[in-house]
Amino acid sequence: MQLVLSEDQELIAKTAADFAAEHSPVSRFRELRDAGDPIGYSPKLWKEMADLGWVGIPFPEEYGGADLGLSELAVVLEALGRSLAPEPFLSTVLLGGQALLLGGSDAQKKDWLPGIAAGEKIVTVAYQEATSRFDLHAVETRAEAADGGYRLSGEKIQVLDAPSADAFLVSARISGEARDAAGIGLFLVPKDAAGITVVPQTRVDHRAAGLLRLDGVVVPADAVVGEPGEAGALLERVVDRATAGLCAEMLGGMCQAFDLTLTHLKEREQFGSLIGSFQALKHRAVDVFTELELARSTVMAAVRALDADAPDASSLVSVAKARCSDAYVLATNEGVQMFGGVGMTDEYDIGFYMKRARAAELTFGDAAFHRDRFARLAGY
Amino acid sequence: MQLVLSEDQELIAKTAADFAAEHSPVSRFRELRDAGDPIGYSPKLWKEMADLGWVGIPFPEEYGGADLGLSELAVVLEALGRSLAPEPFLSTVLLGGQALLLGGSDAQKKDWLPGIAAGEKIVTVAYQEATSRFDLHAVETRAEAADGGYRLSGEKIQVLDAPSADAFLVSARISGEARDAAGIGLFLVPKDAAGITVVPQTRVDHRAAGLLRLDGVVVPADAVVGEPGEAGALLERVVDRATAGLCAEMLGGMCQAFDLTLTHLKEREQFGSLIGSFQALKHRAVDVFTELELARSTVMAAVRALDADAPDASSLVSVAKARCSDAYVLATNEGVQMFGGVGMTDEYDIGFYMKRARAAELTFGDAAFHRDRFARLAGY
Amino acid sequence: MADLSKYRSEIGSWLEANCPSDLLGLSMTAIEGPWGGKKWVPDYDSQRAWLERCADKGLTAPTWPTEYGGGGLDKAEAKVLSQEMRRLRVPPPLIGFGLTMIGPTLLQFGTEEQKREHLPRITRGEIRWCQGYSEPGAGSDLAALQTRAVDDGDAFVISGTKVWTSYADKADWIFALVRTDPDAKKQEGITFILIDMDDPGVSVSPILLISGSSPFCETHFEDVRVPKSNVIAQINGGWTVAKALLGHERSMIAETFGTGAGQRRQTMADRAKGYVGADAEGRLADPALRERLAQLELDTRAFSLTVQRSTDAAKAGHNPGPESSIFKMYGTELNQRRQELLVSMLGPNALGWEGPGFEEAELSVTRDWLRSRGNTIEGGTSEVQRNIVAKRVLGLPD
Amino acid sequence: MADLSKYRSEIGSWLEANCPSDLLGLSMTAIEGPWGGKKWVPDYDSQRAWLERCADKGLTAPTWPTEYGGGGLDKAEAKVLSQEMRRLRVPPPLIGFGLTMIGPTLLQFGTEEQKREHLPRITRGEIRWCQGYSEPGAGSDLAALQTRAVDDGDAFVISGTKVWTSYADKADWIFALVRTDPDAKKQEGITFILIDMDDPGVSVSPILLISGSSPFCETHFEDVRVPKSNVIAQINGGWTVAKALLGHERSMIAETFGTGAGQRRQTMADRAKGYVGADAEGRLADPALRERLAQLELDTRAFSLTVQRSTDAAKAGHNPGPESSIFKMYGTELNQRRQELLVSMLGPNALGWEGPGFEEAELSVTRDWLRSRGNTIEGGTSEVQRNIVAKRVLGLPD
Repeated sequence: MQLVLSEDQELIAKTAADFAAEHSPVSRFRELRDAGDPIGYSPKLWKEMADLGWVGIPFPEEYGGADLGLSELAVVLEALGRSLAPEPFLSTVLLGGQALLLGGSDAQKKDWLPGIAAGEKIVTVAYQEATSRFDLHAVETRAEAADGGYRLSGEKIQVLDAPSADAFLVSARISGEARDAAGIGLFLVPKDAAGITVVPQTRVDHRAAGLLRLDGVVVPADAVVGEPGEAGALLERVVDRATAGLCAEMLGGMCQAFDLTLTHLKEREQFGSLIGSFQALKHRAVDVFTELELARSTVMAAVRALDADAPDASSLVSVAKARCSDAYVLATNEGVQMFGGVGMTDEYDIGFYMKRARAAELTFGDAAFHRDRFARLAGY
Repeated sequence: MQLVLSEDQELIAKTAADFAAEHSPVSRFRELRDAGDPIGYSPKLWKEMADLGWVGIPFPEEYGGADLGLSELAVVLEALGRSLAPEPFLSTVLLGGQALLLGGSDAQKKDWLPGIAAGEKIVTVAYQEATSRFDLHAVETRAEAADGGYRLSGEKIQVLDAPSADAFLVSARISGEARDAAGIGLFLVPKDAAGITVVPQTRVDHRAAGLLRLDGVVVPADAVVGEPGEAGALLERVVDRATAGLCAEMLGGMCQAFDLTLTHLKEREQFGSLIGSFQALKHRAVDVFTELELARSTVMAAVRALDADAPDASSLVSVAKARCSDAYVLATNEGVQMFGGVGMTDEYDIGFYMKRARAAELTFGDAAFHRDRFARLAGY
Repeated sequence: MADLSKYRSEIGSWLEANCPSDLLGLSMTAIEGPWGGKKWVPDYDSQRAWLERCADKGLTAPTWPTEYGGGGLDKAEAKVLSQEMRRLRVPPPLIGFGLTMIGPTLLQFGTEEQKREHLPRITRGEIRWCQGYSEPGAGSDLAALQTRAVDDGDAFVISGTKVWTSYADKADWIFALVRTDPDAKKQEGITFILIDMDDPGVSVSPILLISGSSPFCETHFEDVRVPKSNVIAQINGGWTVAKALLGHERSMIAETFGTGAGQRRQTMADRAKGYVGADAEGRLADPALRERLAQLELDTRAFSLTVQRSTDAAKAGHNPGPESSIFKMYGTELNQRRQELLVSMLGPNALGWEGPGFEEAELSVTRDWLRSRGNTIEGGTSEVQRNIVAKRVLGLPD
Repeated sequence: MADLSKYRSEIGSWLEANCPSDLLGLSMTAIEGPWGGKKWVPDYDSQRAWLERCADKGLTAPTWPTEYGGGGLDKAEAKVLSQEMRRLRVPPPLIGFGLTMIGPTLLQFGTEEQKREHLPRITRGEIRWCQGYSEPGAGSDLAALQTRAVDDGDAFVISGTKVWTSYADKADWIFALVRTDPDAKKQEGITFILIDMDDPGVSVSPILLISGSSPFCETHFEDVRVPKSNVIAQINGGWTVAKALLGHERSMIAETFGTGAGQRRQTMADRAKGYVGADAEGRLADPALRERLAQLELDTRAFSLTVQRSTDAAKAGHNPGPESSIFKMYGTELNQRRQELLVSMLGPNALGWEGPGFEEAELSVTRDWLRSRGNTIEGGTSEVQRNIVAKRVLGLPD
């Protein structure tokens, strides 16, 4: 595993940075938020990103993808994370797309992956419930056998990009108790299935999400992704990949928040001096910088380990998510504090990053959850 | 509960501070350490302290005591903790003396308390074993019924002031499993009992301690302190009191370590400026100061709650010990760092405080242990 | 002593007889309370009657002299009054910056005429006050203020902008610092002045915070003519007045966080169990969260014991100890940690901005967390606080 | 490529044929290793033979030119050599400041004569070197040094005291910074000079540390005559030499802590279980300790990945990235946390200073913890490191 960008990766990174600067400054995110549109991103820009090949990065060529890895996707996500671009990579490329790629039947892949890679279909995973916290196996939504297929009932919360999704991959319990790893199925449910209700939710970071209510939704047997009852393990694999991708996006966000703060420290005067000359602030800035450098290494290691199917990949994903969660929160807390009063106003961008940091921290497990998982994987 | 010193307490504090300055500067502790005497304190000075009435503070007048409380003892311990006076308050006044006072028969009290209060007898509690860590109920030393009395076998570690003790109060298991609260007895064993071996131990803080080996030591039935088998609860009460006393001593030590550091910050020049003018060091000094002020409040509250037999006394003891453990370590870590290279040399006193901080932290439970105990007492 | 117990029984009877029954037991925190002023819309009609009755008796400002609308009580009597109010669960008739900030300042620095003009209107809740100190670009460096006051005979003509003026959109008058001598050294040349916000040239725009609320405003002055008789103390002597007032503000903030802590404590553990469950022993199931909660509650306990120590020392007649210098800093940082822990406890349920899918109490956690980030900035940043403690308490060199 | 694999097989055979069998597999860390010098007493007799054989072949300093006793290898060959040594578990024949610090400095700054005099004796382990930089009272402010060197024709007469000279009591020569121009500005007027410690007027007294060991000394110079031919680079130009050398020292220290981390990892969890036990699931029974250990191991992992990232970038031909600036600071702070965690794991068993009642491994934990407190002071304090990163990497103003 080489922790250095290849020339190709450098090129992708540069293209993505240029694209973000031109088409997706933070002001665009602010406008989308102010507009209050539940879709929350620009389908047009999403299509452009797909045309640039980014949406298809981790999919095989036969489905219109570039057959590259998370290592390549990560540099795109980092660049977009810098300006809080809200396009649906997490929901569609990482969650929905990876679930279909890793667990889907040939027919399912043929039906959906080309549309995803082309930027034309949104497929998200509905895995979270009101009391599941970070436990992927805490599934109370029921899947009862019915007419050779299944009948699904329950409620999923904060389903990412639910308002724009063409289909949902819904985890539901076929058998077993509420927190058992076994007995969970993953079901492909098109958005127009009878008995589905999508209620848009407004989150603190203003990224699109929604409640998904399933009121006796009937799906055929071939709607199951992977083996029935064995989606527990599939979900873990998928969420590991999505977590690594989220970490790359977080890395971009925390670096941008730090850059904003550094600029402020070099421009803002107080008591006749630039505040960046105050030693206490300097040392704290160095501590933030240190955390960002460490975070970068862990993100690079996690995506490379996943690409290589390395045995310690899950452990490295936890290393990355624990660090990125803490580092992003630290960078934005320090950012707002060093900006002072104006950092508390909606007018300044630093607050967006603070909100995004917390939303990302609480997605796929916070730092404490991943420290515990890391220890468990290490046998203690 | 009034968190302010009474006039009498102010007077005791002043007397103790003056006495310590005159008779017990840190150089005395250094000399005792260099001499390598296993007794490790000055019996002559101990007698003087007794004559001043300090040793008898928490004992009733009928046993030669002053019938005052831990609140009064605390101000003496704080003053002596400032200069690391190694006299046996912890072992004899707090552990041994309190165990006899709270659990002893009239005969036991009459036999031992006057000698203790007069500074003539040393009685310590042997409660710790190789694998007991901080659990007072982790007792493997056995007490088997024999000849109407008991036969004791086992080994106790780091028995405070064991080399100078006239008697030991030994916890031993009469019945039950290794970590049961029930089934523990506390036995009064004179130092010359057959089958006893005392091996002096040298600890990092150079406070006197020793291994106590019991090889079939036979004691009569009236050697039991309190009810046989019910010493688990007695030990907890005694150790609560000893912990509060230790916290007072720690408070003195951390304040002195901070004063040494502050003086150094005001005198030492680097890069053409006093190092105390560097803002990063200033802010860290303020953080240490803050911890010391909070620690002082918790110590005052803990001793007053114990004196008043308040229902939340144990909880306040845990608040105080958790804080004092962390604060003393912080103050001395920062002290050595701010002293720089010379702080690492044996020649400077700050290192003594660093060692003492760690020894005190690991006596009667560290901060994590007391946080857990605090939570447990609060029902979560 | 005999007099005190007489006063206790008298005032107790009066409170019982006069407080409208629908107000009994209502908890009104400093934020939600009856601030008075021309624009005041009480939550309950009876609040207005209660205010009038108390004002008539001098109970809105119990220790102020009676000639200015106060109650003329001594400290001991005032303490009895507050004990009785607590005992009978009677809410305060009036709160606000008039009573806590500009009123005491006028008593200390005002002319007889100024006292007679403003104090009675404060005690009757007729005028609501706000504070005009900070400016855009000045931040922690208060003395760098730029709002100009140009001498024009019997008046000053004031131009400039104040930020972080709390509730300026609801206030009637503002007390402000303005620069009367642009050539003097920074802290000199500043004047403390009272401005009627109805005067031509005053305008107010609320500031939207990241938490979604707007407790603060920008207040603009465009050639506002203010008579010189509105200057408090000397022209160019405003810094002395401001410092006296600032010290007062910081201790108020510290008190708010210090005393607020105790009430929520039980709730935290129970709420945590609601979100992460309990183990077989009934303990909070997530041990990492449990330790974090224990650390927070332990620190909260240590902090309130320290506040108590300070109060007890004052009661015993000692001068304020060094411990009081850390209250603002530690209290606000503690509150931030409490809010962050609540967010961690709720997990994904703390991510709501609006319904549906989030309970009201959850949405409050999110907003309170965001709002709490300002605690270490407003009223003197934590950095400034540490500078002050390093210098004044620890005596460290500049 | 063909040449490399040829070199690999040749050197492999040579190592196998020549390394004394009783040395195979011996782990010799930088501290316990074969430092050479006149006072050297090897742990094994065969170490001396092994040193001689290697020195004859230029393997003690593989990349130095052959004319100075080096091996004349290029980087690729040197890497093959080190791989083969690791593979065959062959210990290093020689380590020390001669090879890592003064040798490279002489190669960069020395005259031809100086190189010929000193380098061969270094490669043969005949002379052990120590470093004389810090002085009592100078601390982090290295340039404030006071040791005087008075011009006396063809020599300087040196008087003063150096502190923190590592193992000066075991060294034969010292490279030192002395003040040759007392009137020049601080960093000017300093000269880098080599001194034979057998010269009259040199004396050494070890410093007892709080950990009980004495790795450092005070080295006193009393009118020591040192020929001017021992000056490296220019008179009054010593600061440039020193800075080049310091950078090198810091990266060495960082490497030591960075690479040491991995080896102990497994041991930490196992040791912890030994002291606090495991629960029914086999997990460390104390959840607070478990989380602390996880945080430490996670940070250790992140740190070694960062060291790897830096190395990989260098291998790929990139300039050193900003991440390398944090290695010394983070590595030493990480080591301190590791030592403190070990103390917490052991609990009361970590309180030993000497036996009886404490195991050897326990006593080491105590001493290592105390020793580790110096890590953030020596070789540039963490405070100085942060100042440097703030200025050079983040570009923050003075």
